[in-house]
Amino acid sequence: MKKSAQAVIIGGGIIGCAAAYYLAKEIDDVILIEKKCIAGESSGANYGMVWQQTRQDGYDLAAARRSLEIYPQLCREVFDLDIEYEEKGGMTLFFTDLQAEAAKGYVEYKNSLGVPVRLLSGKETRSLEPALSSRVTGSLFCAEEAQLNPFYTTLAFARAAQKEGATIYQGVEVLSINLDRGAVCSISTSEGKIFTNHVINAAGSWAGTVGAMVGLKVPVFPHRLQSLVTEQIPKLLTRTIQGSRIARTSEEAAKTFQYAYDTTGGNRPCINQQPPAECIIESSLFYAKPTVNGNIVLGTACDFAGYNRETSYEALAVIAHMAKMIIPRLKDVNIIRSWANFDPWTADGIPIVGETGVKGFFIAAGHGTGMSHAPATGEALAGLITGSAAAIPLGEANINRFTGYREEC
Amino acid sequence: MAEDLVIIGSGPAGLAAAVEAARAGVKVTVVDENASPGGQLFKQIHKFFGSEEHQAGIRGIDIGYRLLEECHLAKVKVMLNTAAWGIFHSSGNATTVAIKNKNDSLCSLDTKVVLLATGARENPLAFPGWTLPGVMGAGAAQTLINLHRIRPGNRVLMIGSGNVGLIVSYQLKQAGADIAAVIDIKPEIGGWGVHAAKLTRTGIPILCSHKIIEVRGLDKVEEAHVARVDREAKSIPGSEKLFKVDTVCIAVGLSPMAELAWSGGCRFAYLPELGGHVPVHNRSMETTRNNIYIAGDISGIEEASTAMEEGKIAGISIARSLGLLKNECAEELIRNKEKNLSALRGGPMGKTRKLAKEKLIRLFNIC
Amino acid sequence: MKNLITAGFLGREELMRLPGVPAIEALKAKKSLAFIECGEEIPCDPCRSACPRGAITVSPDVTSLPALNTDLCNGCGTCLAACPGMAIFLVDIGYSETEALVSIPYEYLPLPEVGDTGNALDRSGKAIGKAVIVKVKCPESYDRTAIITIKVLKDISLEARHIDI
Amino acid sequence: MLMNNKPVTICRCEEVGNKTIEQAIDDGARTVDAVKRATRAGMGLCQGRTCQSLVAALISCKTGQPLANLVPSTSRPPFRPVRLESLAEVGAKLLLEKEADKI
Repeated sequence: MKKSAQAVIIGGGIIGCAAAYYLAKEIDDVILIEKKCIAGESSGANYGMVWQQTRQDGYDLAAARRSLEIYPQLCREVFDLDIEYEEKGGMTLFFTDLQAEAAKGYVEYKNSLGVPVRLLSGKETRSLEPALSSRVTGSLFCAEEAQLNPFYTTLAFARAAQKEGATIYQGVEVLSINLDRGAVCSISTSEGKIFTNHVINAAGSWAGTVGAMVGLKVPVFPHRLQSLVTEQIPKLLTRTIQGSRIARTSEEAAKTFQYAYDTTGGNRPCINQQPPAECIIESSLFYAKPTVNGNIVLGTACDFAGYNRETSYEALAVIAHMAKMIIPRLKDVNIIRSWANFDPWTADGIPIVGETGVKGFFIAAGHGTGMSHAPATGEALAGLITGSAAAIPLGEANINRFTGYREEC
Repeated sequence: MAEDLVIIGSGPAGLAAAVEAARAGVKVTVVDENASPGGQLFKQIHKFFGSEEHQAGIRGIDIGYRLLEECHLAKVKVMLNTAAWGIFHSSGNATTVAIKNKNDSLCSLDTKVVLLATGARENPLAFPGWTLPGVMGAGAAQTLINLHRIRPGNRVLMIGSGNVGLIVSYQLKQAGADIAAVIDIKPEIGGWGVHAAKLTRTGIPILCSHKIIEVRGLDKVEEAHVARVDREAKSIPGSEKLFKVDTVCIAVGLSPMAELAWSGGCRFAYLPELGGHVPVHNRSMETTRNNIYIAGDISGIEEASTAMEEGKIAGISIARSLGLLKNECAEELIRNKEKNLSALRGGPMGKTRKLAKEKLIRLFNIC
Repeated sequence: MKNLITAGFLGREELMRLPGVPAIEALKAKKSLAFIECGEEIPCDPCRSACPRGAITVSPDVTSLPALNTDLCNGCGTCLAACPGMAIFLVDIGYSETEALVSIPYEYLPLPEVGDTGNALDRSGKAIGKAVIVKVKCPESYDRTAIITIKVLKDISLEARHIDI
Repeated sequence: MLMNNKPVTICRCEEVGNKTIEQAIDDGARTVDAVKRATRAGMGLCQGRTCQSLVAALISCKTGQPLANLVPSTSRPPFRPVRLESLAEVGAKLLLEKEADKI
């Protein structure tokens, strides 16, 4: 193992690999350390959506839009692997007129931010996706959205980083990050010590553990998402779809899009803000992703269960129930596997990206939307470290927005 | 309403456990995905080895009938055509066993204790042509002839000279097939001499230090190419032999069928003598996960006779854990079964397995 | 047991070392004797309890090789059907001036009939001479293992262990 | 476990050959799970029940890792394919029970 590096990235998910690529383009001796394998956690087990319609105004939306610009270019010029990037547009379904009504205001608001999302009727929705049931009363559709293969994309970034000279160690665990007068000076790993002045915490749902190594509280929590996958079937869906929560009352319908509005209302989230103890069934949000190979990935039931990776009987059954209601033709299809992954969760739904109070310690974590953000985040982080101009402002993604993050842990 | 004990698999281990537990008063449900109970026992048309207490000299199929009779008398509930497709930790100490029946409708059983007696699966062997129709596991061929009464082919090459390879070759011959040869890449026969001798005296060659090179055929097996190997298992040029066969059986060992134990969070140890990754367990056959027990091939590849003894130990231990058997009483019963196991694992041939099993139990105590 | 574990059958020397195989002298003295061709220490002892005269011992362990007491053995053949390994034969070396009888456990269907002829095969499966079926026994107590008796020339009676009809 | 240099199918469900898997190992895959993610070997209907030991043997052969370290990829239900509609019926029932709880 190398003894020193200009920068060490912790975490071989999409954010870490993208950061490694952009950093390695600018500086020599970039090392990426991954405890398991590339895309071994959430980056290998998500829906691969590069969407803007659901992103919050500010850094969140800016990063998604920048990524939508960069991906096609990466595919053309950089990646040596087909990441199955397809700009087919993204679709959020609703199931009641009340939801459609609530969505009108949402569309106006998003259009004002430059997001070309539009409202489709049930009929228009089914003309794009004929497999959807008549329960679908309409949808939000944004043509400028894409889907990709999350595993291949992460791998493509990793390979691109290696081509630019980065070194990747898989199966290596970081044991401690060592400071000298308040600044990062080295890290100790299961394979030896590396001297470096820059460490980037890209450990996703484990960002808190890595943050604690320098005495910081990094409020990223594992949000367990459960999914099912079907056997391979002839083409049924064209694009990845998302279903809004099924609302039965106007009150519920109004809440349906609440998650996508700015939820913090200008208040600074607090470091001690723990994730809500959600019930799986009430927070399930429907996703269906047609993969290039013909399997359909179905999800998702969400809850906070620590790092428990097991899937639950109840969750799998409820996902299947949603799937059957929304895509009736799936009923005779076989389910061959389930899994759970840990989506990194923050209290305001925005990732944490940027410098910290510890000199040389950077964070790029908490992305529940890593695929939508990775290129922009990697690029911005590299800019921050090398001092070049930023393509998007990072300000509001900084950990400083969490009060008390520097308290002793 | 929660069950006391759900046993997954109605082979020799599962049924033996069911009988012991039910006799002690445990409410037992056995689920099995097959249409008939007994697991591999009903394919074992040969007489079993061992001693009188191990039912030696009796054909496996008849031991199967005896076990079923005992289950019936002990009022064990056996659900057939029922596949357990998952075990989930439910609230409290209970475990949910998710099952599906033949019509593919699903339900679940909540239970205090689960016994995994899922047995083993055959190891694959990849060579050019192994995906051609006519290449199959020896166990699959045995199922065809002894359960379904269908001979898979007329002329067979057997790969692997362990007891499975030898016994299935013999049974294929009984079913009227010609056995072109039994080959093994190792320099020595893997199975027992008596099984080998039954074949050789009828003119079936057992070729040690030979390996399969390729199987060819247009749309099914037509010929198998075999070569002699040197000490590094590399084929020796010029030693190739061609067998005109329509069936190639693979008998290169078994592995514990342990997905349910993996998903249940049990700790494993790697012991090649027992077939690879095996759930660690104690002498009561309990895994590192509370209330998940194992018995039979899932706890290490052995014989049906040892599987039954292990099953009995598991059944007794479970009855004790549920408070239905006094400790002293259970201990005495278990010691008796352990004595039987020890006899079955005796001699130079059984020693490897005996040591591996002891290691597994030691590892449990470290976990 | 090199030959047994590499070629799948007992070599002549391996055979003669076994405690269940009678010496030639004993064979000549008795009309008919069991040949227990069991050469590996496996956990198995049904032959012991099958013998009504207590001629077979498996001790001290169930894995010990079976030993034959030639004084007690009267060549009844009960042990042949009881042996799960089908490894016991019966040899009657004094059947006639030139011929001997060999009894073999046999589980192939259809069973041969008295008078059928074929090649006698040795332990390696090689044809070594003519054989005639003189007896076929399959009582219920044998549990579907038939005992067939073949007549062969005396000089191959220690080798002939199968008949190819 | 591989017999000669001819290409051989390893994962029958997804039709993944040894060359593809060897390439993935050369590219850094060190676990059965990593090979699965990189090549789809083990992602088919049988969920690797047949090919995983072959993949483990290939990794061991190429990297010298002991087989003891090469555990199967994560085991997740369903261990037998289940029809979506059957599972959906369970879901509908559970949701109804939930509703009943609220009242």
